[in-house]
Parts: sequence; structure tokens; C-alpha cells
Amino acid sequence: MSNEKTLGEVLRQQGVTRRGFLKFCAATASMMALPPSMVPRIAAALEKARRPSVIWLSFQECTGCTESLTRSHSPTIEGLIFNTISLDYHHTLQAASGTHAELAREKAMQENFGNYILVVDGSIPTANPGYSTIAGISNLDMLQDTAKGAAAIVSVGTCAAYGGIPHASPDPTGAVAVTDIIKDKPIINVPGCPPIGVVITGVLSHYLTFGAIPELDALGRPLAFYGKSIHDRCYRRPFYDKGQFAETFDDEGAKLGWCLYKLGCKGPTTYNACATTKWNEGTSFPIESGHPCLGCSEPDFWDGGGFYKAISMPTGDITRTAVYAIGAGAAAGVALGAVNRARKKRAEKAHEKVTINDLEKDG
Amino acid sequence: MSASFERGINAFKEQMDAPVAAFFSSCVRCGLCAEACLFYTETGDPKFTPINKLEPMRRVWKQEYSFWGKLTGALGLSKPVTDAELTEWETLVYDSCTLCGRCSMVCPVGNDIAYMIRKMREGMAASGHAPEGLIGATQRAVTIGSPMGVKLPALQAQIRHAEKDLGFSIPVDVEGVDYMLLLSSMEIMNFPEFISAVARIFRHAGVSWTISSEAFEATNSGIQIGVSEIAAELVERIVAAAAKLKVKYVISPECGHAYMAIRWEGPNLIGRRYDFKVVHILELLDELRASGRLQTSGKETQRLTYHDPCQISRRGGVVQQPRNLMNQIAADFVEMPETGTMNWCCGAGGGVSSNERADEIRLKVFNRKKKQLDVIHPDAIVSACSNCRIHLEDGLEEYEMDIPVLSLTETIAEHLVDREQKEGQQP
Amino acid sequence: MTEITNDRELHAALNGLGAVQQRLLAAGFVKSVLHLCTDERIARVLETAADPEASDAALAEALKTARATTFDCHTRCGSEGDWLEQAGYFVARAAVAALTPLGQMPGGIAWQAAMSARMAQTSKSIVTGDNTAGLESENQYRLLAGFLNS
Amino acid sequence: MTETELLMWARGPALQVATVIFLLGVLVRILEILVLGRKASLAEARGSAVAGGLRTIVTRSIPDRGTLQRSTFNIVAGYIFHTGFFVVLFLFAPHILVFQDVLGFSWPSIPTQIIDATTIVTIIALLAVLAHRVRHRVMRFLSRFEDYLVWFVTILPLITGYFAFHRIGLTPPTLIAVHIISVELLMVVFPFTKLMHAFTLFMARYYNGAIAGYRGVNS
Repeated sequence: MSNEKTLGEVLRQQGVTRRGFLKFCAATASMMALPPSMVPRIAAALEKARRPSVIWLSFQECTGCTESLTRSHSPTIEGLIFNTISLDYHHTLQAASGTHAELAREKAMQENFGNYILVVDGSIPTANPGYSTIAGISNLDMLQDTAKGAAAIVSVGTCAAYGGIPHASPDPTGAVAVTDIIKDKPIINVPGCPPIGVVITGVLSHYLTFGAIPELDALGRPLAFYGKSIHDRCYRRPFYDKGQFAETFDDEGAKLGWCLYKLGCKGPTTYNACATTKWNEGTSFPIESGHPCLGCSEPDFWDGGGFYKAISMPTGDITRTAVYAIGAGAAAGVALGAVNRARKKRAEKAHEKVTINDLEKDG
Repeated sequence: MSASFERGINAFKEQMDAPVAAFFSSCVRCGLCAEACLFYTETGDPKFTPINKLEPMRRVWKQEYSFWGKLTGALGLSKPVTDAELTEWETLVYDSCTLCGRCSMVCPVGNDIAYMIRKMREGMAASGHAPEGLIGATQRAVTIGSPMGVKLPALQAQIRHAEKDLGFSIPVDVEGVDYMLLLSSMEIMNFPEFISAVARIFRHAGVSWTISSEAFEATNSGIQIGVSEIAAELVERIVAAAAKLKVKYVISPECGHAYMAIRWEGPNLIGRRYDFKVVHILELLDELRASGRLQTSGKETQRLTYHDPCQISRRGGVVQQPRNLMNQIAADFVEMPETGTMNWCCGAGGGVSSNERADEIRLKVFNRKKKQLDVIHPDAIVSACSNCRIHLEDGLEEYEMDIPVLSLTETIAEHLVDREQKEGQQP
Repeated sequence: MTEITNDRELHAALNGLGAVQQRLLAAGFVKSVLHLCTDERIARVLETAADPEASDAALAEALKTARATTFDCHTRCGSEGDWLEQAGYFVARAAVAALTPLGQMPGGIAWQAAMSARMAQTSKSIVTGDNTAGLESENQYRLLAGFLNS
Repeated sequence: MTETELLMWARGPALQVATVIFLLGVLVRILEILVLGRKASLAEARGSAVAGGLRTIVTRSIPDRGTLQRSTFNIVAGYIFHTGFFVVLFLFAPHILVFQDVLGFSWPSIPTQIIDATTIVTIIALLAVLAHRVRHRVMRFLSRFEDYLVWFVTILPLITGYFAFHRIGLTPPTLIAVHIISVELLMVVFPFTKLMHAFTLFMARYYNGAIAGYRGVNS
């Protein structure tokens, strides 16, 4: 694919009007929590941006991230923007296969060395490189090799960002995140299982607009999308504050749309844009559909003690432990009490009668 | 044999029981008990904080009776109590605690601190840390029969004197009567009017009573110094006399700790129940009043207040009776602020008055009583304990307050309706 | 010729008297047992009490001294009692009664002085062992009768 | 250790251990007291010991007027922090969920805004209590290391809880883990310190009231 044309040219070729373009820029700005004054700058930058080469590597993954991306809002401005990059390598989407496919990757790497964007989905097995290979190349080797010439890396999905489900206990493959392997490149984590399509494109837009990676949180996520917790933006939040909770999935509270905290919602500890951006063309998001947030954009969300148990809940069976402890405590208490009684009895036995002649010490 | 540190520690161990353990376990060191103790409020010295007075005993409890204490003890992390510490605590346990139990009413977790001080004194006495004055009183109580050395001839002289004044005889060693009256040495020595007053009231009310020549002393130095065996011996004398005279009741006189000793501690000291009942003189008087057998005429017009002796009201439960009696004979009976079971101690109970070393502090802390009196300005104070009376007089003198102190029983006797009149009224 | 033969008459007669008269009589009661008190202060205050012309200020001062004396010689609870000292205490107490302003002593000032004087005598008799019960009261009856008849 | 591992440790093994130490310790302490026993009084009763004991358990929560006047600050601050602590502990929805998990039953929660405000007030009251302890001559005199330790482990869950609720400083799972660990610290320290008063005060009040009630006194 050619990457000679600017984004503006491509968009016009595709019949996108100036107005539609600006609308997209405004939407992007708002999504990234940028002030409206930034819209012209985004427009100008995108207008001039050259279609960058993008190499997409899929490791231990389920293709859910790609599904999210491709099935989102089609045909939409995100779809167009997708067309505006030069996706030079992507297992699922590229036409080429086998040797040709790998050649495409190598070619893109050579031609755009130092400038291409590397997108990774899926985690990297480290227990044994043979657990996941592409064209005989281990994921680890391929990642290290491809990362060398990348301008920036975008870890799409929780697996690439934090190890995700392959990393979940007992983690047979020794799955790790991109950040565990690559230390010398700017890396943007776009976690989620899957991430929201619009967020993926939004991150790319930002990079195209500003030529730099966006501001990230401590977990490497763009603050623009991951700056607020689901809980903070959740439309059911007032129920939480008022103490109105659904106790089961079919009780009155659930029907009335009360807070799902007691059903294990991870909203309070999950940072993502679901509650505002929503899914399926802004239709809804899991909580809106009556299901608690799983916390999929957080590290180790699979090992958080169960999807239907609140994050503050004991993981084990405390009741049983308590019963044993009470039993043992009762036995120990009675035993120690008996020792004390015996001690008192001994003291009583050792008592020597105090008479009026015993009230002063000798000497 | 003599007192020894080991015997003292052993006594501490003997004294531990569930209440003590619960109390020590519960203390959060909030310091509220300090504000309930006149020895703290009037000196401002935190060492007088009631719970601090128990510190050596608390450590013995912790080290001997709690698993955590035993564990730290085994690891050499806890410091055993020393004899020097007991010496240091001697003044806190005997000189600056009257066992008044006001702290026990205030403690938010419910610690009965006075209950524990009483127990702690067992160990202090056994370890030779009792004050000289109390040792002397205890020795006299056992050998002579009175802590003040009052012998039978002295009582007999007072009785003769009273009989002459009264014009009728006072029953001594009369078998088969209902009541046996006990007296405190203080009454025999300092307030012999009490004997006449009781005699007049009982004659008026038709109470059949007697005084025992073998056990007339009500006080019990044993419970003050903290030696249960001695206390028991003194109680046994009364029990024997009561049995000999076959009385139904034994009357505890106007004395605080005597009531505690004979009414509440007595049966537990001797390890068996009595065959008779113990009543406080005020209980009996109120009963006579209620049943109409005690009739008074006229009321004191002076502004009178009633000082609750701690062992009679807060620790003894005779709270309402004196008030009924006061209302019977006083037109202007006014309560001190914080009265009844919350009354402030005069500062000399619990053996403090027998202990010369405590003279200075007991007068100093009387200031608390002064503050109470300053609020109501009574013309006279009525009380029901010779020791309270003497100390109130002492304290009032010290603070240059001109308020007479009266005995409730004696004041009632002043208001008795004439016997002839009373008989005339009866149908 | 008035005669006083018992306490009831004594009490009634005493309380029928005025302040000065009561004080003078009370001083007489104290005087007859004064030898039982070793504290010189009591003898001094007694002079004031026996002075019909004594000023209120002098009386108040004397009362203060008498009171202080009682506190110095009473027997504390639990301390070893000495009946001779105790006799002195009752003399002092009688002096206090004598000097107390009328109406501030329940039972009357002369009456209380009489009672305390008797107790002083009884205290002494406890030591000496002689049966003096009643002697002091007879003496008081005579004193009062003499006073009333003079 | 990742933050999730820390959280899982706090919710899992650490909680198990803390529960065992807490319950075992508390039970031993209580039984050590009870088994020691006390002699029944042989004196004739004037009132009911049982009624007096039960009565004092309740009435001792209300200070007498004189004490309230003399120790107003101590009592008011004490009341606020105790009440606040219990409100936050027992009426915050996530806490109730934990109790429900262990006990099998639950009760209604109160709005989080109230919990939030209560937490602040409780923290302030605890700070005031500490200042009072350091400055008041009696409390300073009586205080030992244990008193400061107990204060620390009491205020810690409130502070960590506040931080966790508002997600201040660290990532939420870490904050929650720290909060849970601070509670576990409180549980572990509990049986070895005066924190035991939360249980033994009922015994102490009962005995106090029973001793007095037997004599016909309302203590």
C-alpha cells in the first residue's frame, strides 16, 4: 500500500467532505478531552499527516480486539481513519498469507524503519518460545525484531498491555505484556477485553495529530480515555451512593436498575471509557445491560477473586475459618482459664495466715 | 513470721477474679476516673488517678493471668513488680484512696476500681506496706476489741452517764430481744450523745434492743488495712454475740466502713450466711418512720444538707432512707450538687483518718467538699458517720467555714414526739 | 425558789434564757470541769465567755480559739484513745458551745455546754474508775437553780 | 508482587490469618476472664445483681452530669470517634457485603455521602483525641506505647479507607489492598491490647453493676 498521500487527500478521494472531516476532528478532540480550540489544530495536523505504516502483530490472543475494531460503527469515520493508515501487516485482515505475508512485514519494516507504528495484540509466552510462533518465528523474537524500527508501540487489548487472560493463573505459558519485553520504545497501552474500537482509533488519531504519544496514566493508558473510573461515570452511581443495590440478577433492585456493586461490579476500580463512549454505536455498555463490570481493562482482572464477588470481599471461606478459630479459641481459652484457676488455687494454698504480728517486716 | 514481699505478691494472685480481670482488660486509660477522685481534682497530680493506684496489681494480673503477659514474660519482656514499687505505691493505696468508689461510678467501661483497691490492700498489708497508723488500729482492734482502745468499762461509764441523763436504763446483754446495737469507738469516745439518742428513739418506738458487752464494736480495721482473716475474726465476735443473745437483727451504727464490714463483707469473710439480718441504723429509723412507730414533731428551720457517707450510700445502698428522714425533720433540706451515690467523699474514709501520714492531704482534698458546700451554703451539715463528722469538722475549721456538723440519728432524737403524747394519740 | 431536778427541766429552763445569760451559765458549766483540760487556751477563752460585757468581736475571736483547740485535742478515728485527753476535748467542746452565738447550736448553747461538760467528767471517770455518773448533772442543776434564784 | 497479587493476598491468606488471630485471641482473652470466676456473695441481697449488671451495661454509656462537665472534651470526642467508627464500619455498603459474606445475613447501608462525611469527622475526632492524650496531664501520665499503637491502628483503616474511596495517590486495587491490610493489622493487634475493651467492657460493666445492684445501688 502506498503511504505517499496525506490523510486529507485520501479522505477527499473517499468523498469525505470538509465538514464531515471537521466533525470527526471535533469528536476526536472531545473524546480525548481536548478543548474545542484544539479542533483546528487536529484538522490541520490530520490534513497534512502522511498515512503511516502500521504493523499489527497478533500473539497469544483471541482476535477479539480485531473484532472490536472492525465491527465497530461500520461504515464510520473510524472505519475511514482505519483506511487512512497503511496497515501493512495484519494476520486477520491482510490478503497475503504465508511467505508473502512475512515479506510484507519485512518490507514495511525496511521502508519505514524508525517511523512505523507497531500495534500488538495478545501476550508473549516466555515459558517456552514454541508455545506461540508465526511462520516459525517465536512471538518473542518477532516482537523484539519488529519493535526495533517502531516509532511507537500500541498494545491493544489487555493481553498485550498486561498479559491478560493467557497470563491468568496458573499462567502455563509464562505470558507477559509488551512492556515486559520492550523497554526502549514509547508504548501506549489500550487495554480492554476487548478495548473499545473508538478508543483504538482515537489513540491512533492522537498520535497522528501530535506526532507524540498522549499523556498516560501509571499503567501506560491514555488518560484521555482511561482517566475516570467506570464507577465515577456510571449512570447507576446515584444508587450506589444511596445504598440501593441489586442483590440478585432478577430481584426488584435489578429490575429497577440499581447498583450492581453487590453482584461483583468492578466499576469502582476499573478505568475505561465504557460508561461514556459505550459500545455498539453508543448503544450501551455492560452495566447498562444489567451485568456488572468485569474490570477487563485492569491488570490481572481474571484473577481478581471472581467476577461476581466485589473487589473488597474475602476470597476464601472466612466463615469456615471463623468457625474453626472460634472452636480453637474456646478450647484454648478454657484450657488457659483452667491454668489460671490452678494458679490462683496454688496461691490460695500458699497463703499463710496474716495475723496482727505479720503486718510489719522484720528489721 | 513477718510480712514479706513474696506473701504480698501471693496475696495479689489470690485476689484475682473474673471482675478484676475484666476490669484490667477493659481500661483504655481515658483518665476519666481522675476527674472523679478528689485526690486528683484537688491536687492536680496525675499519680492520684485511681486506676494508677492499681498499677502493681495490674502487672501481676497481666503477667500471671493473661496469655499475652505470660508469653511476654517467658520472653523476658515484662518487668516483674518489685518491693520498691510497692513502697512507692503505699501512699497511693492507703493515704490517697478512701475506697469511696466514686471512680467506680464514672468509669465508662465500668471498672469497679474501689473493689480492686480493697483487694490490692490485701497484698500491700501482707507485704508489710500498710501504714503504721492502720497497723496500730488493727492490732488494738484484735487485742483490745476496739481500734481506738475503747474497753468495756469505758462503754459502761458512758452508758451509766447516759442512763443518768435519760432517766431510764439502757439494755446490755439482754437475751432474746430483736435488735443488737453495735457502736463505733468514735461514737463511744467522741459522740457519746449517740447512745442516748438511740436509746430515746428506741424507747419511743418500742424497739426491743440491747448492746452486747462482748461485741459492741462495729468498726473493722481488717477491711481497711486489707487483711481478710483479721476482718473475719472481728466479724466472728459480732456473730457469736448475736447468737448468744439470740437477736434477729444487728444494727450497724453511724459509721461508714462498719456497715460495709458487717453488712456486705461479713458473711463472705467468715464464709457462711448469718442467722440474723444486718440493718443500718438509718434503714431501721426509716422503717420505723414509715410504719408510724417513729413520730417527730417540729422541723429544723435551718438550711440543712445531708452528707452521704460513701460506704453507706454509694457502696452500701442506704441512699433514700436518710432523705426520707431529713424531710421528716428539716423544713429546708437542700441537696449538695452531686449527691447520693455521686456524693464526694469527705476525704478521710477507708482508713485515711487513722493514718497520720495522710493528715496533710486529707485536709487539702477537703477543698472538694468546700466547693460543694459553697454552692448551697447550708447552715448545718447532717451526716451519719462519726468519721465523716470529725473530718468534716476538721476540714471546715481548716477552711474557716463556720458550719456545724450533726448526726442524723441525734437530730431525729431531738424531734421525738413526747412519749406521753404519742401514747395519748394511740386509740 | 426554783428547783431543777431533771434534764427536761434543765433543758427547758436553759432555753428560756437570753443569749448573755446562757453564755454566762455555760461558762459556769465549763468552769467546773476546766481542771480536766490541760490546754491553757480554754481557760483564756472562758474568761471572755464569763464576761457579761464581752464584745461580739471578742466572743468571735474566743470561739475561733476554742474551736481550734477542739481540733487539736479530739481523738481521730482509729487512733489510740486517751480518755484523759478526751476529757480535755469535751471541755473544749463545752467552751465552743458556750461561745457559739445563740441559735447556731442545735439544742441550745448552754444545754450543749452542759452535755459536753458531763462527757468530760465521764471521760475522766473512765480513767479513774470512780463512779461519778450523775455528779456533774447535779452540779449543773444547782448552778442553774442558783442562777435563776439570784 | 503486582497490585492484584497484593489485593488477593490481603483478601485471601492475610484475611484468613488475621481472622484466626483475632477470633482465637479474643476468645482466649474472654474465656481467661470468665473461667477465673468469682465467688457468689453470701451477704443477703438488697437488690438483683443480674438486673443491676444488665442495667449498668446500658446506663454506663451515658456519662453523669458532673463528669460530663469536667471532661466534656474527652467524652464528646470519645463519643464522636466511637460512633463514627461504628457507623463507617457497619453501615458502609461494601463493609456490609463483607459481613454478609461471613455471617450470612446483612442489613441496610446508608448513603455514601454520609459515610464520607462521618469518616472525616471521625478522623478529626481521633486526631483531637490524640492531641488530648498528649496534652492532658492525666492521659499523658497514664499512656504507654500500647495506647499510641492502638490509636494508630484505629485511625489507619479510616485514613486508608478514605483514600481508597476517593482513589487518592495509588491505583484502586492497591488502595483497597492497603485498606484491607490496615484492617487486618487492627484485627491482629486487637486481642493483645486494650482494644479488647470492645468486648470486655460488657463484662466489666456487668460486674460493676452486679456488685452495686446486689447492694441496691444503681451504678
